Amino acid sequence: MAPVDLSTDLGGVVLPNPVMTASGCAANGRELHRFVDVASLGAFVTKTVMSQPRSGRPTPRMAETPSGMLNSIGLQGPGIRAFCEEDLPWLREHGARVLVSIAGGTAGEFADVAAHLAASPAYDCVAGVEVNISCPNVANRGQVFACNPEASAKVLTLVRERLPSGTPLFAKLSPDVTDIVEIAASVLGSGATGLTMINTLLGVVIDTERLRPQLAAVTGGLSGPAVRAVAVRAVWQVHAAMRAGTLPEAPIIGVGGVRTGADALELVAAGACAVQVGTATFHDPTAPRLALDGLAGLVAAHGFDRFADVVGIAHERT
Amino acid sequence: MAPVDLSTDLGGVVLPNPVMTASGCAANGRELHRFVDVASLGAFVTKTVMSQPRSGRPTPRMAETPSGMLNSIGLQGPGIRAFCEEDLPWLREHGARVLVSIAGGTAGEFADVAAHLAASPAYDCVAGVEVNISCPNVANRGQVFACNPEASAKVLTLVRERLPSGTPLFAKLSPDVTDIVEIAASVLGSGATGLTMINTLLGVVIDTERLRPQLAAVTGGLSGPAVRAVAVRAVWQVHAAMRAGTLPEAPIIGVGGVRTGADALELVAAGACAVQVGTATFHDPTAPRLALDGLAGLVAAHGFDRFADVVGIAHERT
Amino acid sequence: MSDVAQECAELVASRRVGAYHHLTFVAPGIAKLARPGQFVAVAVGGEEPATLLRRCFSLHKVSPAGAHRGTVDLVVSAVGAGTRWLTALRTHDRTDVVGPLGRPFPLPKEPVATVLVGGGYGSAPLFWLADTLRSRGCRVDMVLGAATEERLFGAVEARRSADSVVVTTDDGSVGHRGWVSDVLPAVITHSRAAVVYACGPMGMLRSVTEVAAEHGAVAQVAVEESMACGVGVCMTCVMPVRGNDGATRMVRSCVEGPVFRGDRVRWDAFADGRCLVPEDAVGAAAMRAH
Amino acid sequence: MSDVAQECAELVASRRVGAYHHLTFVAPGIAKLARPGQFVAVAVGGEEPATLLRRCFSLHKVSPAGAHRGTVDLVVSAVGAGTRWLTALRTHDRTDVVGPLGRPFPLPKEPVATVLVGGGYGSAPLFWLADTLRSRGCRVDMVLGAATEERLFGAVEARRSADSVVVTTDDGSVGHRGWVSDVLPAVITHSRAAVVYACGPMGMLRSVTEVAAEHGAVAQVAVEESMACGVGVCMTCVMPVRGNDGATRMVRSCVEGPVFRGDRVRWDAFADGRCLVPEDAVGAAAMRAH
Ligand SMILES: Cc1cc2nc3c(=O)[nH]c(=O)nc-3n(C[C@H](O)[C@H](O)[C@H](O)COP(=O)(O)OP(=O)(O)OC[C@H]3O[C@@H](n4cnc5c(N)ncnc54)[C@H](O)[C@@H]3O)c2cc1C
Ligand SMILES: Cc1cc2nc3c(=O)[nH]c(=O)nc-3n(C[C@H](O)[C@H](O)[C@H](O)COP(=O)(O)OP(=O)(O)OC[C@H]3O[C@@H](n4cnc5c(N)ncnc54)[C@H](O)[C@@H]3O)c2cc1C
Ligand SMILES: Cc1cc2nc3c(=O)[nH]c(=O)nc-3n(C[C@H](O)[C@H](O)[C@H](O)COP(=O)(O)O)c2cc1C
Ligand SMILES: Cc1cc2nc3c(=O)[nH]c(=O)nc-3n(C[C@H](O)[C@H](O)[C@H](O)COP(=O)(O)O)c2cc1C
Ligand code: FES
Ligand code: FES
Repeated sequence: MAPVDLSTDLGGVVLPNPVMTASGCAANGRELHRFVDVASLGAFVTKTVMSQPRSGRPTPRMAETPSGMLNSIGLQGPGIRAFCEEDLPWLREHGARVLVSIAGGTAGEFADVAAHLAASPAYDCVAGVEVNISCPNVANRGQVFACNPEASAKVLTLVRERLPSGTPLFAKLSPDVTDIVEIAASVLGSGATGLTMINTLLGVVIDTERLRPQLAAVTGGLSGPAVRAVAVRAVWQVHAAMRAGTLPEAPIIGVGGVRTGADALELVAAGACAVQVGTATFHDPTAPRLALDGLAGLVAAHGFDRFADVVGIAHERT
Repeated sequence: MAPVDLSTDLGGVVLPNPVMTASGCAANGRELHRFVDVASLGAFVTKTVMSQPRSGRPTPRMAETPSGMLNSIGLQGPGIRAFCEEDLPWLREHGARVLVSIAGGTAGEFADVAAHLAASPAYDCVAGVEVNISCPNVANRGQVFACNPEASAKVLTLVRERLPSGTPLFAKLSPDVTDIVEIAASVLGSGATGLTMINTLLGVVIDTERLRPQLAAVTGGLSGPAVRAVAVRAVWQVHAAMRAGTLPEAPIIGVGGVRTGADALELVAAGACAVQVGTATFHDPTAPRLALDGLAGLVAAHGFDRFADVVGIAHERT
Repeated sequence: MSDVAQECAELVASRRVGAYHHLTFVAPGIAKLARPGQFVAVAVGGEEPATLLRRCFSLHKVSPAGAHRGTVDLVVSAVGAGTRWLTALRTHDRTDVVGPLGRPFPLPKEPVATVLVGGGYGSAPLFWLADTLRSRGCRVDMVLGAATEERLFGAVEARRSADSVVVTTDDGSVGHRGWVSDVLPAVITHSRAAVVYACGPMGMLRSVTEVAAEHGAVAQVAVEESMACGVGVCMTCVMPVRGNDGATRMVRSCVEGPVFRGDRVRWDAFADGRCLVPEDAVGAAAMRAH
Repeated sequence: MSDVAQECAELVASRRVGAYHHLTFVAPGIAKLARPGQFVAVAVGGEEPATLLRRCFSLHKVSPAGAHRGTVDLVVSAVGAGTRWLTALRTHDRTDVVGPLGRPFPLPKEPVATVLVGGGYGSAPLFWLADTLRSRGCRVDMVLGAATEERLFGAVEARRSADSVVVTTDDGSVGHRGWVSDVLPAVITHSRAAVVYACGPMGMLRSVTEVAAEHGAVAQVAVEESMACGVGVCMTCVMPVRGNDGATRMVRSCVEGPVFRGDRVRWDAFADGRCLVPEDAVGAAAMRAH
């Protein structure tokens, strides 16, 4: 039996396999590389970077929840300059294809970060840019860019202008919206090559001993296997709209609750052409590798020889 | 030490304790009564009833998920006539205080069901009516009444007209909205006495052996401890808005992922004056009783002698 | 509240039998109340379970409390997370068990001849049923089928409990190669059975029902629908069954079953791992509205 | 990839010691690499865990593989779901362990006098440290404190490993009634210690740092921040620490710690179970913008 062709097309850029880290769940590579060769992944997704260095939020920043966790890191990071000087070159040297996650407090800041990134000498390792318009830990309130189609469109338009035209641009969406297809339509109409779904769900955990919120920041983002059914649903709805012709066809990167190969296959069968592994990496630092091996095994066991043939297949079998 | 005063005020009607079943998770009482005396609960919440008998959806109707489950029952039930003739009298005879959950495919059907209920000879056991505007299994698409402030308001207005003015009226909200406070404002301005939060989250699970959705109905509602942080967040946001004066003060019934007394206390500390136990009942049919005992024990252990003093307390300790 | 028990049951024996695990739990309250065909709902996953829903298993046999502690026996096929957890338990571990649940096999009032048909672990509840039937003077013939010898349960036990035993396997590794429905006509004809009891996969139950009807026998089948609660509160385990009034309703197999008269089940609604709501079922019209 | 190992480790011994459980796992890869002050991250909850995050524990001691299999020892206080699961494991059960993690206690280049201070199970890593220090010719005095005698760990072991041992308990159930910081000044003065090593609750580490500074000693403290991954990828375990350049950064205690120089830690930011970001910390300004 010939090995399965795992390659996947991210809207122009072809990756050798469809499994990635998830932004914020693998830092910027060095630490994970002790457990998983960053070059063996389809792509390495970096921690969302903003223009300036950020300290992140006070602690506690996390609470474990049943089959998941809540976090309020607050996009701690070195800022785009240091990122381009230290992190990106390191990833490049180690052979990673990099999906760089960027954010800003305003649409203009998003664009500045993109411009800085595009000017980086290490830019040739960038397989794409993921625009994080959905981080619940940036603003104090629950409302993020991705809750509003116009605000989302503006960010994408400005970022697109600052990047080389060949760079795939993914908008990372929040599930905390009434109609995710509406947001998808808006960003795909404003320069996004594709979509990453989903970011975390807004949540609160109460410390029942102190009778106060467990996170110092009060609210945080819920992730992990607990939310997988929501991620699969988001991918399902958007892919269904593409099949129905009400949304333009575009690559979807699925993320949310993936731990095993079977979990990854759920997102793929629902319509994702690539899958990110986030919280599961905290459970097992080799989780991205395990999910990749598991996914490859299942695709083969189902008798397919091209991964691409499985993408969205469940829509044909309802 | 005097025993804790567990009573809670549901907007006029006082219940002896704050723990209830959740709609659809305890049928209409007979089956649960083998394990938990229905009269021992603060209130018994009935399966959502509509005007006509309903067969519910095809099977499989459920999928287990990590620390939760997905269901697509589709509001199977006997219709309001049979409900008033058989179920409500049984609950009344067994001493239950009943929160009757109703729904309709149109705002008019909601009103008809309410009118029929109000005319029932057993109506004196009704502690309140819960208006299920948020069941993801009624419509084929994800959009339910509770996704739209105007549609929600219309339902509440019509139902209010058909019920005796003393009957507390709770609108059950969906977490699948961009701004739950907006929906809360709309229903509270249209005759709702209070809010029940949350109904299930829309989800999809893929059967990775058959590579198709596991539920015959494709989408279903996600519930269980997996979603508790979302429920606590919804209660938190709405109660915070009440404290801030941007929403009228009103009782909140918390529901979502409660299994233990500590889980219940999370919702209470976030602002709920009563708590429903749903999916956990499938794990253990005595779950509502265990949650009640656990909650009472914790309230006492924290040194309070009135349950009411713990409601929303976490907002004072951030 | 007296017809069901909930017990934190200690596992006192666990052994492999072919492809299955045979587990014995101490549960005197359940053992005392149970009758053949009933089942238990077992909590899996321990103290903080990610697997929240109960797993249901037919009672293989019960030993009511006497000199010894009352125990219940289950035969478990490890197929998913919950059954893997259960079969990995060690002696003295405990888990919560609720039962007995559901309706037992109805017993004939007269000492008629019966045939008991089991598929895979579906034979587990039949030996206890056979003993009960024979103690009432009924003739009992058994037909046991499975995919392979490994997945055949209780062929030896059957010889003790039944007047005759026929075995089939899909691969012919033991007994006749083929399905139970291939051999069933001859067995019914030979014994002149009035009732055929069956437990096993849906496809098998359907054929057993058809064969029984062709031979003028009543089929009593124990079904296995996916169940979330096992106690009648969730409505996940429904299937279309005709009532005495001829109307089809989506009934809960955990409380109105798991044993149904085969000719009452709307087999036409089952296909490809799903079960549709027949158009003529009570309440189906309202579903079409919204 | 050579400085850390991941092993599916078999539990070979589990015994109660006062309020704690002393666990021994077979993990030769970790045992070979580890040094005192490092820790391991242990998976809890089994195959389908509802408790997804790793639990971190100091290495109490390691026995590198020789004639015998290499083992690591942990001292675990069962406080929540994960530690309850871990302490309920039975011999021959296995779980996944990653380590050694974090930076070890820095060892003095000269054979100076040292004081080792442990609070509760915080003393667990100190005996191994003591042996290492003494093998380098350092004098080692120990101060062990706990709330109660039950929660005091290793007082007997301490007598073997240290030149002197002072014990305190909050309730006076054994040793001096009071805190380690009450007796620490006298111990430092007496031994003329140049380094004070400490492991225990944050409040204790802060006082140890202050006392050490007052006596001209350097404090090396092993902190315990809430950790989700233990390997540096999640950013949950941060705390404000001053760098060589004097600037305060929110650094990850799992990779830059768990051992820090006490005088580098911004104790002023800790209060009431939370840790704020100091206004002057690197990147704090950007947080105020949004
Ligand atoms: C009345 C009855 C009697 C049964 N008797 C036996 C028996 O004697 N021996 C035996 O090995 N098995 C029996 N089963 C099947 C057994 O319940 C399932 O194999 C088991 O629930 C699968 O659980 P899992 O965690 O291994 O699989 P998973 O796939 O992880 O289960 C996921 C969910 O689906 C449900 N589920 C999955 N398969 C089935 C199924 N076939 N039937 C019901 N629910 C299912 C589970 O309860 C759980 O809620 C019986 C089922 C029923 C309804
Ligand atoms: C470097 C380090 C060394 C440690 N050494 C020991 C030791 O030798 N012996 C011992 O008994 N304990 C030690 N701890 C504390 C131990 O990690 C926690 O007690 C344990 O994680 C609690 O898990 P739980 O499931 O019982 O509690 P839960 O409250 O259920 O834990 C929930 C989550 O919070 C995290 N968490 C909770 N408390 C702590 C804590 N105090 N520190 C870090 N994470 C926490 C858990 O890892 C988990 O992710 C150490 C912690 C760290 C960071
Ligand atoms: C600790 C933590 C930090 C995260 N940081 C980021 C981030 O910086 N940018 C981002 O786009 N998403 C971030 N996420 C969200 C994840 O990338 C992912 O979308 C989400 O966690 C769902 O996937 P999972 O269930 O596999 O974790 C973070 C998640 C966690 C748990
Ligand atoms: C099987 C099932 C059926 C349900 N049916 C209803 C229903 O009829 N009406 C309703 O308002 N909510 C229904 N719900 C939602 C629950 O009442 C509850 O809002 C939700 O499950 C979250 O709570 P939980 O996590 O405690 O289950 C149902 C939930 C489940 C799991
Ligand atoms: S399994 Fe819940 S009603 Fe039958
Ligand atoms: S615990 Fe994850 S970075 Fe330290």
